[in-house]
Amino acid sequence: MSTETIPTPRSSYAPPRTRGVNWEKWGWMYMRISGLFLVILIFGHLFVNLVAGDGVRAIDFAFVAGKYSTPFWKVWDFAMLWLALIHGANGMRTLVNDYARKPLLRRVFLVAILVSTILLILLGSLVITTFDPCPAGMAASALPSFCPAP
Amino acid sequence: MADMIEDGTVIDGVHYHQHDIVIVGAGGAGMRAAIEAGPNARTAVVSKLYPTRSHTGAAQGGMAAALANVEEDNWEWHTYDTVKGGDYLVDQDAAEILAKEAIDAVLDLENMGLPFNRTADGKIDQRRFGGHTREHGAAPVRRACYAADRTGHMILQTLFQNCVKLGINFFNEYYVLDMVMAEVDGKKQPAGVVAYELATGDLHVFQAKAVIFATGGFGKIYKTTSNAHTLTGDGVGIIWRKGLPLEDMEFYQFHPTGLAGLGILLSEAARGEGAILRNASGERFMERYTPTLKDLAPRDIVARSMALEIREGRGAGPNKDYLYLDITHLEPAVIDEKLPDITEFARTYLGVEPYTEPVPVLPTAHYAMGGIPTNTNAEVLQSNTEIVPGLYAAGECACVSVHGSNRLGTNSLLDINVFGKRAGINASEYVKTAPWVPLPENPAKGIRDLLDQVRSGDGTERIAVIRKELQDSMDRNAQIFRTEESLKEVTELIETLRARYKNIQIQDKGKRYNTDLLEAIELGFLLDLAEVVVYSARSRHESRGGHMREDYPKRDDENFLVHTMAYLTGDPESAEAGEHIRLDWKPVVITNYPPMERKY
Amino acid sequence: MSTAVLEGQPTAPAEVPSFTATLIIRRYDPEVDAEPYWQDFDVTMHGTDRVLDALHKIKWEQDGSLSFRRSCAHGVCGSDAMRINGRNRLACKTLLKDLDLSKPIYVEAIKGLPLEKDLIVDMDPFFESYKSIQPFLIASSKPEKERIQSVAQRARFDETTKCILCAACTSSCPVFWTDGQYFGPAAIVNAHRFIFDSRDEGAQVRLDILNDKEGVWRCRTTFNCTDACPRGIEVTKAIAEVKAAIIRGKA
Amino acid sequence: MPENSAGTLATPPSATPRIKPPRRLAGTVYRGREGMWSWVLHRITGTAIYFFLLVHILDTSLVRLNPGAYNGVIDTYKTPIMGLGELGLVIAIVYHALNGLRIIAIDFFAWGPKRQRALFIGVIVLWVILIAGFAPRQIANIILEATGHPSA
Ligand SMILES: Cc1cc2nc3c(=O)[nH]c(=O)nc-3n(C[C@H](O)[C@H](O)[C@H](O)COP(=O)(O)OP(=O)(O)OC[C@H]3O[C@@H](n4cnc5c(N)ncnc54)[C@H](O)[C@@H]3O)c2cc1C
Ligand code: HEM
Ligand code: SF4
Ligand code: F3S
Ligand code: FES
Repeated sequence: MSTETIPTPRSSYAPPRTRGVNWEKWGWMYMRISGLFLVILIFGHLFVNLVAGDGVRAIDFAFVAGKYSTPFWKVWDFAMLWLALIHGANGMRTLVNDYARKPLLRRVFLVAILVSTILLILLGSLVITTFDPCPAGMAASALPSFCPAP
Repeated sequence: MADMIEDGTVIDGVHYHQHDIVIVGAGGAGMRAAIEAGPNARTAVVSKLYPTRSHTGAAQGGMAAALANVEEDNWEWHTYDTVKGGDYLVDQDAAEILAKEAIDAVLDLENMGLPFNRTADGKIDQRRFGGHTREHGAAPVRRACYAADRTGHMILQTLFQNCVKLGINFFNEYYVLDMVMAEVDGKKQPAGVVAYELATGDLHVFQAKAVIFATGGFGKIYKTTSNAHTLTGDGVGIIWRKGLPLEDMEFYQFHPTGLAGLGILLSEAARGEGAILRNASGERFMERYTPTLKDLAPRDIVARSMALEIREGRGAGPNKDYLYLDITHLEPAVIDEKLPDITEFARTYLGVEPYTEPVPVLPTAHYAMGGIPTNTNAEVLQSNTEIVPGLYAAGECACVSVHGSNRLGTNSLLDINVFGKRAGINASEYVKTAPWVPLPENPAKGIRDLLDQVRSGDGTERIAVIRKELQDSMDRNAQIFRTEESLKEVTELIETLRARYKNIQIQDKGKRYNTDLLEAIELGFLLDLAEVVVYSARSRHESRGGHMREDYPKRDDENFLVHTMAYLTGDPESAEAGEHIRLDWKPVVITNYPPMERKY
Repeated sequence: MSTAVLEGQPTAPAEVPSFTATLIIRRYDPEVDAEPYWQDFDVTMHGTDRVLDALHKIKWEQDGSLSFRRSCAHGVCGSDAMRINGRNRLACKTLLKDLDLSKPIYVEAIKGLPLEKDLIVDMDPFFESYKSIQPFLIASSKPEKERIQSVAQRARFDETTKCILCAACTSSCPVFWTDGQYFGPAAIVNAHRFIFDSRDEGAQVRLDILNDKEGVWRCRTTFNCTDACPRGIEVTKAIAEVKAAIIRGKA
Repeated sequence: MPENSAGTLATPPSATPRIKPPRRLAGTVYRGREGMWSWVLHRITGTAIYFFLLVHILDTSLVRLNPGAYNGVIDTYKTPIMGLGELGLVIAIVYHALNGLRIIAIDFFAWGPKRQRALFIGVIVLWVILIAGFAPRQIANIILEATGHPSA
């Protein structure tokens, strides 16, 4: 054996665990609680939209407008929008944390998820709260039956 | 003189380290010592295995201590049982210490967090074990503290946990291959050890004021053994090669209940919980041999009785060559609670369902009663009376001697804790005042030469072949029953194997994780130790404890109530054992219990 | 009959029909190989032989450079966790007769820890993770005798005391494979062992540690750990109990 | 009984293998069991649903901005291809939802982890039943739509 020794094959231990806000516990709780609600919300949604009546064939503007004429479905969709988007976004965050190894890439993805989630929640909320079932300029045939004739 | 070389220096590829105390081996004894030494002195533990891989973890049944938690008991009875169990070859002063300090040893472990099984009122539960009795042999007593059937596992884990807590400095997968000795005032003293780093193939010299050996047993001189592949007696071998004596090497314990054909141990705890040994016709044969203790007689007696049953044709199976351990009469709930692991071994390895079928068993090589002689302070002896300053040994590699010619079950886990602790305390005391022993020039040279020689060897012999021949022959000739004839046969074989060992070739010439190389070195130790075992056995013309000479079937207190001390002298390379082994005798310390006939 | 009664072995294994097993082992020696590669070996084995016996046979009779860790050979020391036919096992606890021998047996190192040579990986990250959960009894009082603990309290954490730190679980966990930062099931199992020990006072400390980003919440209940554990520990259940303890704020 | 157990020593390799050899890759694919594959599916379905949801919110928003355009987009939902896609989406959601409930059971009930395999089988059975109920209807609707039903 000479003075020359092969470099130690033992890799040093991974860098210290990153600290920061502990999203994990609340995220974890949230996934489960929202999941429970989502089962009801989504299954109800799917049932009304795809199964009851004529299924997907029945969907059009008038169908939506008809649903939104009562606050019931507005609240329903509103809750579904928030719960599902945040649930999905948090889930995607987990995925990104798992698989995006490069810190920069990870950042980019996480920001993208965050921004798109906020935008979509705002957009969706706006649509639901300000929905006008009888917008001007639509052919009467495309409007729900309760709209006053234009 | 190289004298002192600063910690962290690398000279000529050899790394130098400096610690007050270096502990060789991270089993129960080594870590128990580290827990005492670590907080008091700069301590390093050098182990060829990750600490939790040590074979202490395989111990199952329990650890003896006269806590008297479940029935009346006291340390004096425990001492008596230990002395009698060891067939009066036990040093009685040491046995007293063992039994007395047992209680604190168990409580220490409990305080460190060991999860012992509990009694209904929340105290440490105790169970029966072979040879442990009340009132000097009147009836079995519940003395073994236990954690299901993984007591050793829990001891090893608990000690490791506490080492983590104390931040003990471990060097894992470093094989210590040599001890460096130097003369101080005309006396030989340890200056450190030389270790081989498995990961890189680098050599390390650990300079130390005190060295504690805790390298465990050497069961791999036998083929059928409960011992791990790594129990090759390196520590004992190193001491031997330094010309220091080895004590009572002929006494090797065969545990009655190894899984037939495999040697995997089924703890005596099974019999402690009521399991029964049966022969082919289902007879509870131990009633014939030891009417009082029956299946719970000491191991030497049970193993011998089993061998006789087989010899007399009452063995079971197609070749009538094994016996049964029967626990079918125990409640499955009890089995699951108290013996979960060993029942699983039977299921996994033999495909036998212990709830409903008896398990095929055979005696298996288990425990070395002999080893590095120490006094009760765990200081290593260089003669019958004189110690080597700064050198300590504890655990199975040491011989205090608390086990005499036959160890009682549960006394070894006790031994490693009591004497491991003593070694740690005494070494820390010693290094407070002791000066550094200067390192000789080029301390790693001897080992480097040896390694180079093995690595570059281009002989025709394979180590696996030599090892197998050794182990087969040891099983055949130096097992429970021995005769001059059988011992002579194995002596001659060892002689040729030693010669053939010089002509080996290994295939892995690399540096990283070269286990091929280390197996070759380990085989060297095995050959050395087997030779000492057989040589000592040939010279003891009596039968006592684990050493049963058919040609000398009686115990002979007149001539052999003495410890064997074997020394390496002359030319270690000489062929015949007699040319390089010198035997001497050391008196047995007897305090309260004069030798009597041993009846159970 | 000769003096040696227990002549060699119980002959039972010798009568067992022998059979040929093909092992395909993922080899790697960083000193010479750029990349790991697969190598085939044929060995003749017997009824009760284990994968470890086959590996030994290869090492001792065919290729001495094959490197792997082992010690106890009966599943109690945790040295030889490896991936056998795609699942983490202890080589010494996997009987050949339980494998499909009409096809080759694939043997490779466990995944997620740095590969050092052949079947050997660097265990240091694994033990670092173990150490970081403070795996020792934390108790302020030192009683004169033993601490009292009822049978039921003792039973509460019995299961997780069985761990032999073999890393079969942690290296089977898909979350651990992703970046190796997750504490991993083994560390959580060992935290569980103390969190639910009635004598221990450090539960909150450990729960805080495991409440970390890389702590229990990363577990996605894939049960690979539970399936892999050679000690039969219900690892996922232990993790679930730790999660619940964190949420309730106390063990 | 004794002979029987002696025989066990001599058991030849059993005919029914427990672990079959895997495919040979750079490293083999981990042969996880129900738990792992259920998670893989859960991940895949979750991601798929997420991306669908993004699009779905966007298109539904048209309802506010431009009802005409909304009807246009929705019409594409009624084409056979989108119809089948929608079927796939429902399959994914139903699996994700059922398995999500399984995960919740594992997390919050003491019996959960022990019964996870049974729960998984339950998830699969329920999944198949629900899809078997939904798929014919959806396919019928698609066919009707494709053959030019007047309701459009
Ligand atoms: C299956 C089995 C069951 C048992 N059951 C019981 C029981 O119920 N009760 C009881 O009292 N006793 C029992 N025993 C006996 C008892 O477990 C052992 O005697 C005892 O554990 C030995 O402990 P140790 O610390 O001396 O050695 P070990 O635990 O064997 O440790 C040896 C250490 O030395 C290290 N080492 C070895 N060589 C080197 C080297 N060259 N360089 C560096 N390090 C080295 C190893 O890495 C290891 O860490 C049992 C033994 C076995 C095998
Ligand atoms: C229908 C009811 C739903 C239930 C019961 C449910 C349940 C769950 C649960 C419990 C988890 C956590 C899994 C874990 O921690 O291992 C989860 C993860 C996830 N969910 Fe849902 N979910 C539902 C709907 C949705 C929807 C609508 C989306 C899409 C927007 C979605 C996307 C995700 C994603 C991306 C993950 C992360 C997957 C992972 O980390 O592996 N889920 N879901
Ligand atoms: S929990 Fe099981 S698999 Fe994991 S390290 Fe411990 S014994 Fe091994
Ligand atoms: S494998 Fe991993 S994801 Fe959880 S259940 Fe086990 S820790
Ligand atoms: S060799 Fe000890 S667990 Fe396999």
